[in-house]
Amino acid sequence: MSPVLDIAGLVKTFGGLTATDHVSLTVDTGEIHALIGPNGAGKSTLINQICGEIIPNAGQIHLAGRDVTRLPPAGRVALGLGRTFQITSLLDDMTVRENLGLAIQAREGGNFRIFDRAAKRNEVWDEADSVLAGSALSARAGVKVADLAHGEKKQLELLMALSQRPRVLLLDEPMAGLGHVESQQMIEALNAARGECAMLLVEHDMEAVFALADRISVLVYGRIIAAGTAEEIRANPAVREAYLGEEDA
Amino acid sequence: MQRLLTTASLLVALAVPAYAEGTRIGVITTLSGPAGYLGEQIRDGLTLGLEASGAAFELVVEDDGRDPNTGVQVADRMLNEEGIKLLTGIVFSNVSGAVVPEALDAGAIYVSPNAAPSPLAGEKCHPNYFVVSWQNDSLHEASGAAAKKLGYTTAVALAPNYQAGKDAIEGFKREFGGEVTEIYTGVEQSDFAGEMAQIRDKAPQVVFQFHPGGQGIAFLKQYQQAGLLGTVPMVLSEPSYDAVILKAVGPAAVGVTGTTHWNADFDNEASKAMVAAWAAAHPDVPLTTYGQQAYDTGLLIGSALVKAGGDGDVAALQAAIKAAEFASTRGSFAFGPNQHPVQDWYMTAIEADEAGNPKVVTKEKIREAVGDVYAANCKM
Amino acid sequence: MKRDNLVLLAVLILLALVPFAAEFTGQSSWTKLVGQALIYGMAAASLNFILGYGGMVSFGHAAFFGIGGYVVGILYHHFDAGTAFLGIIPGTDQMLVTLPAAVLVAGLAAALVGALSLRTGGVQFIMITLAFAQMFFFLFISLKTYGGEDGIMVRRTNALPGLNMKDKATLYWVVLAFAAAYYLFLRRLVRSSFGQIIAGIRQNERRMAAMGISTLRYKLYAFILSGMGAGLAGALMVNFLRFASPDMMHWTRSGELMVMVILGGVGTLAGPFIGAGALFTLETTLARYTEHWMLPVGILLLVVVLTSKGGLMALIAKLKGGAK
Amino acid sequence: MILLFEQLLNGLQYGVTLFLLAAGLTLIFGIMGVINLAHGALYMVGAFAASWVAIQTGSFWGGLVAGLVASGLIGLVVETAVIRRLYARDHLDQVLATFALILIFNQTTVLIFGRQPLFTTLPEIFSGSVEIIPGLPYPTYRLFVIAVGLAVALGLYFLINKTRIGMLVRAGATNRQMVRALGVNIQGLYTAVFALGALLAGLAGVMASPIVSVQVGMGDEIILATFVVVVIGGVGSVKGAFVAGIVLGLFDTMLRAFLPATLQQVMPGPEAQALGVGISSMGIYLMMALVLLVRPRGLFAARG
Repeated sequence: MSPVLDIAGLVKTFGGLTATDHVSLTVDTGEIHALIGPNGAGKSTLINQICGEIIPNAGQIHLAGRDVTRLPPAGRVALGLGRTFQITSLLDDMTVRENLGLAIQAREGGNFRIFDRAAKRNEVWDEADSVLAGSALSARAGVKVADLAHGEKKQLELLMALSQRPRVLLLDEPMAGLGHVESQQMIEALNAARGECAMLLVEHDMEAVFALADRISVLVYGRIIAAGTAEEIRANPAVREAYLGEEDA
Repeated sequence: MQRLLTTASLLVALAVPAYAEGTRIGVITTLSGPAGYLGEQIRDGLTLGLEASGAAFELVVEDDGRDPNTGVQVADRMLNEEGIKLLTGIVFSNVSGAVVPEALDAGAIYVSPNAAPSPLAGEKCHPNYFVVSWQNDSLHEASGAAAKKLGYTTAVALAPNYQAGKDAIEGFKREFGGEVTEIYTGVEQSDFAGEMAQIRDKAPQVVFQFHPGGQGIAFLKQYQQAGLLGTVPMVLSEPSYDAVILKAVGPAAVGVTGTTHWNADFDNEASKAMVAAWAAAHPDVPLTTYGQQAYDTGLLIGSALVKAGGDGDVAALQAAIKAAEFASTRGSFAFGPNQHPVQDWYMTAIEADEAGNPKVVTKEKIREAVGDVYAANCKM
Repeated sequence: MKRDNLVLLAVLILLALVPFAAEFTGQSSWTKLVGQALIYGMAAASLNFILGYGGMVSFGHAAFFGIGGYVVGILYHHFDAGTAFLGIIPGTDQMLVTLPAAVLVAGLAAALVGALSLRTGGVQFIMITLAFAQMFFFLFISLKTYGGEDGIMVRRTNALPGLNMKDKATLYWVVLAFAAAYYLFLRRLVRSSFGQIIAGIRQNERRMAAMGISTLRYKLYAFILSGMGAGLAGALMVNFLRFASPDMMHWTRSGELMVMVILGGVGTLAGPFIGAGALFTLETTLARYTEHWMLPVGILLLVVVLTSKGGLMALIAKLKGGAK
Repeated sequence: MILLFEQLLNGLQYGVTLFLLAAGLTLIFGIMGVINLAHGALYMVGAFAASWVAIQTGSFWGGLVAGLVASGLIGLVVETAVIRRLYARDHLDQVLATFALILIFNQTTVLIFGRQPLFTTLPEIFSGSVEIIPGLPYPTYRLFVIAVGLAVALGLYFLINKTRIGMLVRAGATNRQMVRALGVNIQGLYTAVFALGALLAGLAGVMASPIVSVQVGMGDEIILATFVVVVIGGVGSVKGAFVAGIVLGLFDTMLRAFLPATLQQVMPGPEAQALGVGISSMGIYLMMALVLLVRPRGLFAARG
């Protein structure tokens, strides 16, 4: 089975600084692949290259078999790439329901229609309501996003990303800033979504990584220094030295 | 501070009509912005001219902000609400292009103290539309004639890159006949150093330039600063050396030749009376040709009001204006077939007075009884 | 929703009665005043669509207003002279032709400007739109055939079959009909699928891109729609005033449109119309009393912007809230 | 050749004037995030104050001092009364408020000085010309303007790169939050920067007053070119303002001087002239459009 996301030899430099240095990794269908690494390892730069916000200097990105290296962000989304943001990025003036509805509308198309009523697109709103009903946000549908708690925003972002029905979902630190209970909720939600799409999980929270990941890659100073299952990574001396050792300290 | 007080009192004077019984005359003019002094001259010239005519009148003055929309709005109110039958005052062609048709369609009369766009002089002329000032082309033809008369054969002509500027250079060339290098300047340009360098490079026998208002001030100053004033003679049409410009540039204008339809030293009764009246009413403000044109407009309107007994009968008033029976400050004055003036043009020299400041001295008449080139297209 | 429509209907009826009220009270210039304010309101509302709903602060919107106006002026000029534009397109004085033409040409111009400007954002976008407007301004100033800076006269208002357009009240009602239609169109537009996407882009462009929206295309489309609206307003203005001049696209005019939007209330449907009416009435009224009207206008604007957020619409909402 | 050299000097002189205006504007922009349309009004204030005092006292130098004092003081007042309240507002509110300020400044100037342009003259020692190279007499006053502009540039360079205030200014242009975090009296810094910007605009006005017409609205014409300089140079960058100011000054002057004649060689006479001037008028805007297409944040954008 070919990987749904295939990154090969990605290089990105800023001035003299090499942020990603010949990074290669794959995400298989249905897999959760975690990417860990200390701050400044180049994780965000990598995510942004996969999304298309940054164009790499060298290397290729294949999404579901298509070369998307030079495709703009929206084009990659159309091919099945979804993402969440490290710092939650939502439409603050709108309610939870409206955010989710807009995400569904964006997927459904017909977005250049200027004479219809967005509020009367039943297929959109029925789906939004059913998704919300089955989520932790069921009681918060009418709340403005600006008034949500941090954990709720993270939840909403995940719902919106999933509503795109992506083949592969990039999760940029979904646990960041969450308390213990919220983290557990998030892990549950991600586990539940496991069947829907493959995921590339960038995360600092080791508990979550070990709980979720099928495979783990370790990024340090722009290079992948190790890759393997949770056990292999735990046992890898190079990782312990370069990364886990620091984390323990 | 003193200025503040005069302005304040002026406001009060405007608010309280002085001749409540007289015919109401609408004055739409430009009082705000850099060109505000032109409107000021026109308003004050009209007032003095009408007073001198002995007619009973009341001026309703309003600022158009050099904006056609505002002008039309004001005109509409004056014509339809306040029942004014006689409008005047507009400084700029773009405002008159919008306002004049409005007035004519309402059956009113418009008498222009300044702006005279060419379409209204030619095919679109109208019995109720009069111009007391001059048509653009004839203005600059006079400068061409003057340059020719002074014996020059090569010239550099400069004007801003808009319609009036192009007309100016065309007019100059028509009468000059010699070899002319044309230089167009930017519409809002205020530094002409580049043009000065080009003039020095071309080394013509004479320079003609048309830059009214602030641009003219900047041009003359920089001409002197570039050391060209004493080297290359300059010929100007009247808007480029009005009294306000001369006051602002000072000695930098001395030695320049001008052409005009009127000058403060004209030896006729009307002109002398006007100069005296102006000096009494506005001692701080020099009288420009704008003021003079407006004064003549005032005299003309006044004479017609007296003759027709007010504006009750617009046709009679129109006929009285058309007859133009008034003693103009420019000596001879008559309307051509398109109701634009047929008049004489003079060459003047700008000399230094005792204090070294510029003083305009009339030299000779260079063109006699000329109308404008558009009159032929007017079928009334 | 129902109540909104009732209020709208009431306002429309009141506006439709303006010519009668003006005649009756002897203040007949009201018709023209309100008419001009309505047209400016349309132009401001078109700007508000990209500025308030789309978050694109265009400082060159008067260019499209002017271009729309010039289309009417130029077509009339050729109609009057019996010639053809560029030797191909004959002139006309039929409003049913001139208005769509104006909308189309303004839309094309907006497509050009938008395609080049929308790559930038923030201050750079403000300045680059201003720059393009200046270029159009200088272009029209140097067009000798069409009057240059003196502008171009349209001796007769465009004809509309079955109507006597010489009649001031008729012309006013035509303008009112267009303004009302445009208002309803905008109301529809901001509530449409497209309008929602645009609102999303204003709040968070990155998020919309992550949803698969190619934001640039949507912004460009919005920019073009907005330019077309301004073109329509400009075309109506030239019909209303029977005159087009480069003043229509001067940068201060763009500033004035922005002032109307902000004064009325950014991102509200009625705000631009209220702002246009307020500013226009204020200027004309003050100009009657003093030549120095700019001073009180300036002070008033300053006070409004310093003491209130959200313009007159916010004030109205506050008053309504207080009355409850 | 001589003509080219002379035009280069003219361009340089226009360039430093633009720099004087743009330096303050770009700092106000970069540090406080305020779009100040009324910056040109301070240019007008400088010119009017200088000319009026020069007329009363007969001394250009007295006028210079008066112009600087007046623009600096009025800058302080404007900052305290208006601009201060705009820091937290969005660009729209700033545009509206400073647009209102322009109206207020212009009309107040009319009330105080009247509508007629003021008379100004050159200072005695700079009233002549010097022959820089044989066959080219160049007005000494314009050389003086160039010298003043370059001196200010040098002074600003030292102020910004070698002093503590300069360090704060640089930090503020890159990251506003950081300066706040440093515990600096940020309000004091803002006020000082605004006053400095006003002073520089006033200086530009004083310098220009003997050359151009000192009249109401004179600031409105030059403010657009100044904004173009700021945007091309990159918001917040004084270095950018300097480079862009000089480049734009030269570019504009060169276009005006040589484009029409060049076009005339390929097209019939008058139309080529008109077209050339038309394009020259648009020149700086075209340049800005091009620069922004390649570098959407300008040449030396301070903020990343």
